[in-house]
Amino acid sequence: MSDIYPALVLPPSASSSAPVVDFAFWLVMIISILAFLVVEGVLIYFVVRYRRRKNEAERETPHLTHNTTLEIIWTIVPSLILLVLFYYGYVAIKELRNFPQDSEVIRVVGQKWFWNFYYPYCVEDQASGKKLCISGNTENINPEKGSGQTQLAKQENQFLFRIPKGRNITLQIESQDVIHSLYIPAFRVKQDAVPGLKTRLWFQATELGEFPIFCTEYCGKDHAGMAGKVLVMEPVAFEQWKEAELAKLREKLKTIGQVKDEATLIAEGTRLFTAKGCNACHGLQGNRLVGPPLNGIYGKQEEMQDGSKLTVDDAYLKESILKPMAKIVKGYPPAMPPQNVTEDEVEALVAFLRSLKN
Amino acid sequence: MAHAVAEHAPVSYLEKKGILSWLSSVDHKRIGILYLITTMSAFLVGGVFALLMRAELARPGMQFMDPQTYNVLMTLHGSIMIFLFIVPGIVATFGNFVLPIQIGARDVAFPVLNRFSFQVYLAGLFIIALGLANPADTGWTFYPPYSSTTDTNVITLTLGAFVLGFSSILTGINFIVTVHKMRAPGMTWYRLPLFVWAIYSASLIQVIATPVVGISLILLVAERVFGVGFFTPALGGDPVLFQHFFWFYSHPVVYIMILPAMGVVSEILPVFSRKPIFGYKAIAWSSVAIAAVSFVVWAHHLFVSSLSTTAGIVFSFLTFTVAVPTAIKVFNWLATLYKGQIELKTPMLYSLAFIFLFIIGGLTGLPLAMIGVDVHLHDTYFVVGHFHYTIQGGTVLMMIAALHYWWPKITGRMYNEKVAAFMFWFVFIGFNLTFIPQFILGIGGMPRRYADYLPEFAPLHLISSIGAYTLGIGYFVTILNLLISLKKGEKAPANPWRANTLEWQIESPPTEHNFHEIPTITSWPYDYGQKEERKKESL
Amino acid sequence: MSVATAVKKLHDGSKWGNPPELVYDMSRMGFWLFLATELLLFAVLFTAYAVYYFHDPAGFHASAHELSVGFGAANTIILLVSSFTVAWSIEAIKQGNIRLMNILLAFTIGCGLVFLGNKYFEYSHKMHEVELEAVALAKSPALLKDLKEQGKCFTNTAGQEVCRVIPFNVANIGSGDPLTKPAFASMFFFLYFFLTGVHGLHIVVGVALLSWVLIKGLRGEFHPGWYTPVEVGGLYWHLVDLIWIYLFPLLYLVS
Amino acid sequence: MAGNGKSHVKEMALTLAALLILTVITVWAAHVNFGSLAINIVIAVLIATIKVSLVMLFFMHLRWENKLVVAFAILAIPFIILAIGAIIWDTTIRVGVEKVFP
Repeated sequence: MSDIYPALVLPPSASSSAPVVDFAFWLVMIISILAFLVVEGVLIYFVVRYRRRKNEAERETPHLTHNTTLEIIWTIVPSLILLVLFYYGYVAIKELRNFPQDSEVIRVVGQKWFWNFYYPYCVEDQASGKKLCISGNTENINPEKGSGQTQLAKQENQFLFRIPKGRNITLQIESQDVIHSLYIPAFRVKQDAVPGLKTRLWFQATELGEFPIFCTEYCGKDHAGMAGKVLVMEPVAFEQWKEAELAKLREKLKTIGQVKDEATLIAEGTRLFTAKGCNACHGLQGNRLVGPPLNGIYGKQEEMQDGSKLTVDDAYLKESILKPMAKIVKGYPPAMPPQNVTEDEVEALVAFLRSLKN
Repeated sequence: MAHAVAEHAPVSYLEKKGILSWLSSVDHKRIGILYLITTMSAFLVGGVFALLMRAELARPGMQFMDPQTYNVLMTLHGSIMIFLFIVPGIVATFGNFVLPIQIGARDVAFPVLNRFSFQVYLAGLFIIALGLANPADTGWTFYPPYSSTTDTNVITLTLGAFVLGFSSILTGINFIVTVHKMRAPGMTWYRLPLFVWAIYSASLIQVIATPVVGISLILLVAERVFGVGFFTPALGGDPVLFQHFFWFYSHPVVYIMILPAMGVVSEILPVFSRKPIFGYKAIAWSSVAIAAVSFVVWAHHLFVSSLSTTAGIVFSFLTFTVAVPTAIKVFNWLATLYKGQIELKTPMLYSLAFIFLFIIGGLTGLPLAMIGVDVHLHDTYFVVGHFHYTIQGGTVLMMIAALHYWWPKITGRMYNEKVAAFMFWFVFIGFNLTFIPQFILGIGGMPRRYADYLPEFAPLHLISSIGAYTLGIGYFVTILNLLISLKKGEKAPANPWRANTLEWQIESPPTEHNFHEIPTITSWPYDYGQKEERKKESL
Repeated sequence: MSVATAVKKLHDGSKWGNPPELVYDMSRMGFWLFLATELLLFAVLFTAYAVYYFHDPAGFHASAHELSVGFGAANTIILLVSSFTVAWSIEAIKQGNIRLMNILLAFTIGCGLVFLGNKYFEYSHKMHEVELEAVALAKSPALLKDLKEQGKCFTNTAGQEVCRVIPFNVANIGSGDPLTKPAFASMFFFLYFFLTGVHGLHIVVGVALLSWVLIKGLRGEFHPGWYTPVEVGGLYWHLVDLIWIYLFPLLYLVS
Repeated sequence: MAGNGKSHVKEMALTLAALLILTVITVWAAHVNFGSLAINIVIAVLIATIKVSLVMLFFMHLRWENKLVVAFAILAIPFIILAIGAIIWDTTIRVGVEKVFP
């Protein structure tokens, strides 16, 4: 399967429920097209047949006002067809919402404007009780104005949401800020991510390949860029990838708690700055976006909304990431949601901010 | 009912000049014209926004606007078209102008209230205009928590919509009472023109549904101003509750838009096919049925927003019930054409196009009503296409048809038939070119409200944009043609279409109090195509 | 219409060419339709009340504890009595008793003002810190966390966990972050203020409407042949009564 | 006009008395536990509905009104029941949705 499909008909049918949905879809399409042909045919025929031709004299038309039999027929026949359609819509939703017992649950958290995926595959350090799990997130693929880029260009290096073929997967969907909606056309599934609620959907992929993921609930500026790709793998390949990732995490687990050198921290922070979407609201070239620019922020005097002044230091930066509403810089809206980051990640981010020169 | 009308020489209602004489007038015809001017201006502004969006979407990648600009345009296009143009659309313009005359009244039941409705409408327009300094970017649906956290002027837009809703309620009350109490002697319910039935049904929806959205929008404002967590989960709120409230109004509201359009079709078809309307009672009561059923289908907008599956299935079923009265109407219109003598004048062309497009709009509603299929199609371009086929192909086209049909009555001038008929084809072809590709895009999985899209969708988007500009030219020249006729058009006779409804039995343009003497009605208005003596017999 | 003042031109609502009987009929119909919209408007708020009540009954009970049943009952009686007097005033004008109508209308307006005065005392009390059971805030986790960090929560002598909190904080209106600085302490208090606030607004409009009717009444514009404004004003006043009849048990008595 | 007819002051005074008595009953009922929270609320709402009907019938003259006005007066009621009923129904039975927050 190529990742570009001709957008003419339904996307490739790549999940076990897709055929059920597709059957209902094609049923309604065929009935609709037949109804369309018949009704529009009658309309066009009447218009052509009974139009007043040039120089035609006025003629007396039949005084037809109603016909009860006809009225009853064209009330009942559509009603019966509609009942059938309702039934197949019901069959399809039963398939889509019939959650299997034996499925792997992957947590998906939507946030402006990317998706975070948290797999249930973890490594744990018995001694310290620390735990790391496989996770990843898509990146905003909205191109800049006038960049000449398209979304495809930015999609090349995207994170891939990897899943094994033929296994039941349940996605538990949450949102960190506003309502999003997770949509995988190839699987015919869609579910809103509502803040404050855990919603879910399930699928069993039946085709290998990459398929797009979209956000379909309008969520602000880069709504269109909140997309990603799901990669369906052979179960064996998936297990290999999983083991490799877990091995990496085991390595990382060892370094937790150790004092890291500044360079590693800065490198990690640089990555996180884009990966966590900080760049959506904070510029690095002194440019004002939703929030203040962050270059040269460290050590600077800032005036707060309540008029007090403070010098930006580690503690302030840390607080501003974890509890953004505590102190708001004067002239900016209190718009930043608390960030979903670990202690280590905060440390890396602060190190990165420290490193930024004016 | 003929009571205390001053004795003076009959003068056209257009006689008095000056803006003040218009704004202070309580004449339903003048108020109708004021609505016509404002709603059509809103239509042009909203249309320009749509064209800007289509220009950006013609190619993938961001060409000449950033995503935020696109989102603002998308919001303004939706809000202006919905709240300022299409809801007051036919109801407030032609409802005001035509309805009282059609039932043989000198004015609506509460003329001062009618003027007040328009003033409230102007106030709403003004409030929305105030917000344009930092226009909202929420989409016209205002879903929280996005709308309660975004840094744009959501408050002005929602308050504007609230005020406009108030105007809509007052207009609705006025029409309902007018239809009940101001009918001329002999004008029984089954002798009412079908346009009146349609407006009456739409007014019922206006009265019942509008307060619901009004208070929900105020709750949203409260959320922003007072910082309550009504729809904020961290404070115990439920964002989906807003969607319930919002669609409790905003689904019925599409029937406020489409029912009057159906009423206009039911008027124009018999006149231009010279045949009685077929199935009068079925059409009349299906309007009321649609109004009633429209209230029990709202949750189909929530199929994927964590609505319980059981509720979803029930609402899916209820949604299908709307299709029945709608289908009945279409079949009756077709039967009206049968063995008629169809004159393809501009209003008739638009009406036939309405039937053609509305069938597509209706049929594409079916997969959206099927809950399992809607999961795939929800919030894609398929929905955009479906909505525009019913509301633009339906209401806007009938608004244009009504303009042409009643233009001689309103202005006393005939428009240029050749230009109008020629531009019709621009509109018709442009319309299909714009929205047929959107169905295909939607089926292919293209989400709506996207400033940018994946390259595989590009060819269809390009076709859609070309169609949009064709459509734009069509509408623009059509309206220009009408405006030119104000100066250059021939004087219109009282009844250029040889129609039977009451508004054609008085002068063009009508006099200030419509009738010199209130007529006594002895038959329904649809006895077309019969010899005069036969007509008298059939009474 | 054998009324003594017939020498002057009588007001009869026929300004726009409709006979007074028709205006009377149409006004009642139109106004009942308007009342239907008002009922639906409140229905939305009651729906919200019900949804959040089932979401968090314990919180609602704990919060409702802070309201004074005495004030609520007093206001109920005031509204019921005023509803009676305004209905009586319509009967009075039907019998041509203009003086009695004016007195009753003035009394009704007075009741409305007393009601508003009561509400003012109630509101101002809720704008100061009260001890609220922590369970009332459980569904606002962000707020509860914040209060705990500020050391405002403790266990009282009865062994309940309580927090010192302002149910409606005027200072926070339009400022700051809705998550950590809400103007309302709990969903119940938001609904309480919003419902009684919208209702209070209707009382204000009702008082204004009845005052306008009273002025017309004092000018002698009404007589048994024309009293449509009194009738309409009365209907509006009954509406605020209708709403309050539901508000009273739902807000004051759920504890 | 409908005026000059019989005076209804006596009926209205009785209505007021009934309303005041029902208010006392409401307050009393609030202190009695009828089994569960939901039942208590339903009883309170029922009493309120009786009071509202009295106000509408007598104070608002619906008892003496023509059919059309009565029809408009009760027009809103089915829609109110629909809105309240359906929305509560959905929010209480949402399946497969859990709260993230406590």
